[in-house]
Amino acid sequence: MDNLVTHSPALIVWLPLVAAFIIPLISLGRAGARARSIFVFVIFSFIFFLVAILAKNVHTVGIRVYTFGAKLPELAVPEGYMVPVRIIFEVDSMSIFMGLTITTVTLAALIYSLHFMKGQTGLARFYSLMMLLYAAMMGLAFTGDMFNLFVFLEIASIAGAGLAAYRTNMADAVEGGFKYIVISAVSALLVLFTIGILYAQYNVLSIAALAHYIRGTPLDMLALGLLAGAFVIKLAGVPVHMWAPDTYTVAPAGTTPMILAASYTSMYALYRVTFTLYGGHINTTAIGWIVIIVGVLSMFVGVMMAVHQTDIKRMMAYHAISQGGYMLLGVGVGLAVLTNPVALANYGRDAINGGIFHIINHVFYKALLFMTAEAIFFRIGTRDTNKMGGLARNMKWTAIFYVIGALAISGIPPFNGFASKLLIYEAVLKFNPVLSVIAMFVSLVTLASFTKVFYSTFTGPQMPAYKEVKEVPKSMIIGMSILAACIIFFGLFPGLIVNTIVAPATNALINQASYINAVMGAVP
Amino acid sequence: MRRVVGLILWLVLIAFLMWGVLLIHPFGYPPSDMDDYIIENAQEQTGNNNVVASVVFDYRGLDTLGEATILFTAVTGVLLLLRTQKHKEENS
Amino acid sequence: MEYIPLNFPFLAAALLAGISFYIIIFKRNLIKLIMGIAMMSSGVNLFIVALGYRAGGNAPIYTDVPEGPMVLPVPQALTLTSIVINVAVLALMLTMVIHIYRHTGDIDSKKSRILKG
Amino acid sequence: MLSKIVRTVANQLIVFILIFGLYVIAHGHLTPGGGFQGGAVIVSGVVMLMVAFSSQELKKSLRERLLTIMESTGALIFAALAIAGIGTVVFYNFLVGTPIFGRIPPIGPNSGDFWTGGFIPPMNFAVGLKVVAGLSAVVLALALFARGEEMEE
Repeated sequence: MDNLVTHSPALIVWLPLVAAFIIPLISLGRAGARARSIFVFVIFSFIFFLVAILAKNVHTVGIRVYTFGAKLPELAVPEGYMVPVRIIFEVDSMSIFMGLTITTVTLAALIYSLHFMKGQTGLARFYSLMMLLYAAMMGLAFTGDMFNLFVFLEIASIAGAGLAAYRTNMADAVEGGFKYIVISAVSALLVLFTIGILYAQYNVLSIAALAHYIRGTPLDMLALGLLAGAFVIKLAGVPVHMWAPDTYTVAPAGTTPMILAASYTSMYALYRVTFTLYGGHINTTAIGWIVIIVGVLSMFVGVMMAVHQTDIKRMMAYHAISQGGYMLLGVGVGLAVLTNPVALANYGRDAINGGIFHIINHVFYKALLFMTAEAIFFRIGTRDTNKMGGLARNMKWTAIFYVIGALAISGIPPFNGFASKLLIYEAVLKFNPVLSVIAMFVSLVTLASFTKVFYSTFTGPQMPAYKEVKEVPKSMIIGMSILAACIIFFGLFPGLIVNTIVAPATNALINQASYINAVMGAVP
Repeated sequence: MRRVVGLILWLVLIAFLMWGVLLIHPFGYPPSDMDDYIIENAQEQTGNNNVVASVVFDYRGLDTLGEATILFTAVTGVLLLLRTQKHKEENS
Repeated sequence: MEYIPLNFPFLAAALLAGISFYIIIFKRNLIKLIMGIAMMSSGVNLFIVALGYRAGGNAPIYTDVPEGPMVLPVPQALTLTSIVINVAVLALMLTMVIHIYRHTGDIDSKKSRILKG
Repeated sequence: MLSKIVRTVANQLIVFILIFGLYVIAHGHLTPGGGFQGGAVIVSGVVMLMVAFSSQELKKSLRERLLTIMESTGALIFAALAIAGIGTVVFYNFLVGTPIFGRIPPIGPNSGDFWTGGFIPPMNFAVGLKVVAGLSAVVLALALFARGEEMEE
C-alpha cells in the first residue's frame, strides 16, 4: 500500500498508456468488444482508486515529488549537485484538483460512450485514443518539467484531433479536427521555442529550477509572452477562439467533454506559468490585466455569438468560450493583486478560488450539456434546434439533465455554477465594479439563450417525425447522472468543496516558494 | 484590412523574435551546468558510451515514452480516420 | 547585442520560424499550410540544436572520441524527440487533408470551409 | 508496378537496407543512431518496395493485423522496461551491473563494448519495432487510401 502511494504519480500516467497499447491487441480476438469494455473499466477503476489515494496523500503531506530514474523518488537533485537533471513529477494541490476533474469527466464519458458508440467502426482505436488523451491530460497536470509538458501537450492535441475527426463521413468533422490540430501544432511549436529560450539562459528544464532562477530579464519576458500566447490559443481565449466551436461541435459526445477538459489543462498550464514560474519575481499586475481583458472579451464575444446559433452543440461550444472567460477573469484579478498582500487577502484569494472552482463546475455542467445534445442527436440525427420540438415527452431524463445543466451554467442556485460565480462576482466587485456588472450581464444572456433553446427543443408541439423517439440507453443515462449528481452535490455544499479541494489549490498556486523548495530545497 | 493588420502583427512578432535571439549567449559558448553533470556522469550511471542515448532513454526516459506514445497516437489516429466504414452503413 | 556576429545561427533559425509563420497565417492552400508548419518545426529544431553547440566540441559519444570538449547532449535529445513528434503531427494532418479533399474536391481553405463563424 | 529491372534491384537492395537498419538500431548505445533512426531506415526500405511493386502487392505480406500486433508489442516492451525498475523508481536503469547489457565501460574515451548500456539497447529494439510497424502502417494506409482502396479492418 505504501509502495502504491509512493509510485502513484508515475502509475497514474503509465497505466492508461499501457491500457491504450493493449486495447488494439485485445480487440483482435474473438469477443473482442466485450473483453475490451471490461478491460477498460477494470483499468480505469484502478486508476480512479490511485487518483483518490494520491489526492488524500497530497492533502496530508503536501507537495509530492517523483523523480523518474533516480535512486529515490524524492531525490530531485542528484547528490552533491545544484540543479535537477532528471524529469520530475511535482504533484501539488492544484495538480490534484485538475486530476480529480479530468478523472471524473473521463469516467462519465467512458460510461456514456459504451452505448453511444455501439455498432460504430474502429472502436478499438477510438478507446485507445481516449485512454491516450486521458493519460496526456494527467501527465500535463502532474509534470514538473517544461519539455515534458510540451510532450504531453502534443499527445493531448493529436489524440484530441483524431477523436474530433472521428466521423470521417461528415466533411465538417474532418475540418473541425484539422483546425484543432493546426492550432495545436502552432501553439506547441511556440511553447517549444520558448523552452529553447529558457533553456539557453538557465540550462535547466525543470519548472521549479527555472522558477528559482528567473528574474525577469528581457528574454524572460519574451518567453512569458510567447508562452501565454500559446496557451491562450489552446484554451480558446477570444481573439484566437475560432477553432473551439468547430471542434467541439463535431466531436462525438463521449469525447467532447474530454477535449473541453484538455483545453482547461492548457489553462492550468497558463496558471502554472504565470503563478509558479514567474509569480514571485516580476510584477504581475500587467499580466493580470491582460488575462482579465482576454477573459472579459471571451465572456462577452462568446455569449453574443452563442445567442443566434441554431446548431445546439455549436451554441454550447460558444458558451464554453464565454464560461472560460469567467475563469480567466477570476484568476486574472488574483494575478493582478498578487504583489499586494492586503488586496490579496481581502479579495484576491476569493477571486482565484472562484476562478479555479469554476473550472471543475464548468467542466461538469458543460460535459452534461454536450452529452444531452448528443443524446438528442443520437435519437433524431440532427443538431438543428429549428427541426426539434416536443422532445421532453419522449426523452424525460435527457430533458431533466438539460435543465440541470442549463440552470447550473446560468448561475441559478442551488446548482454549482451559482457557487463559483458568486465567489467571482463578490471578489471582482471589490476590485472593479464594472467587470462584475459585465459578468452578471453575461450570465443573464446565458440564461436567456438556454431558455430559448429549451423551449424550441423540448417543449412545444410534438413533431410528427419524432413520435416514435425513445429515451436513450441506460449507460448514457448513467454517464449523465454521474455528472448531474456531482453538479447538485457541489451546489448544495459549496463550502465543503471550496475548503477541501479548491482553497488548497489556490494556496498551491500563490505559494511559489514551497513549489520551488520541494525540488531545490536541499540546494544551498 | 485584415491582411494589413496580420502583416503588422507578423512583423512585430518577427522583430521580437530577432531581438530575442540576439540576447542569447554567444553561439558556441553556452551555460552548461546540467549538461556538464550529464557528460561527466553518464558513463558511470548508465554504463553507456553514447551520452545522447543516455539522455534520451535514461535521464529523460519519460519524454521518450511520450514520444513513442505520440507515434502510437498518430498511427492510431491515421488508421482510425482511414478505416473502412462498410460495417457502419450496413447497420444504419 | 554584442554577440551579433556570433549569433547568426540563432538569427537564421528564428528567421526560418518567422517566415513559416507568414505562410501559416496568409496561405490558403492547405498543403502549403502543412509545409509552413513543417518549416516552422525545422526552424525551432535548428534553434534548439544550435543552443547546444560548444565551440570546437565533439559529438557527445565516448566511443573513440578525440580529445576536446563535448557539445551539450540535452538539446540533441530534445531535438530528436521533437522531430518524431512533428512527423506524427504531419502524418495526421495529411490524412485529414486527404479527407477534406475527398469531401469538397478542393484544398483551398477559403473554398473548402464548410463551417462558418 | 515498375519495370522488372527496378523490381529485381529493389528485391536485392532491401536486404542491405534491413541489415543497415538493424545495425543502426543495435549499436544505438555506442554510435550515433538508435531505435527511431534505424526504424526510419527500415521504413525507407518498405517505401522503396511500395514504389517498386505496388501498395496492393505489399498489403498481402504486411497485413494490418500484423502491423498492429508489432506496434503494440514494441510499445508494451518499452513500457515494461520502464516500469521494471519500480523496485526503486520508474525508469530506473535496473540492468546496469547485471549480466545482460550490464557491463560498465571504462570512463572516458574507449572503443566501445556491445554488452553495456543497461536497458538502453533493449529499449532501442522496442522503439525500432514500434517505429517500423507504425510508420509502415501509416505509409501503406495513406497510399492505399489515395488509390481508393482501404486496409482491411
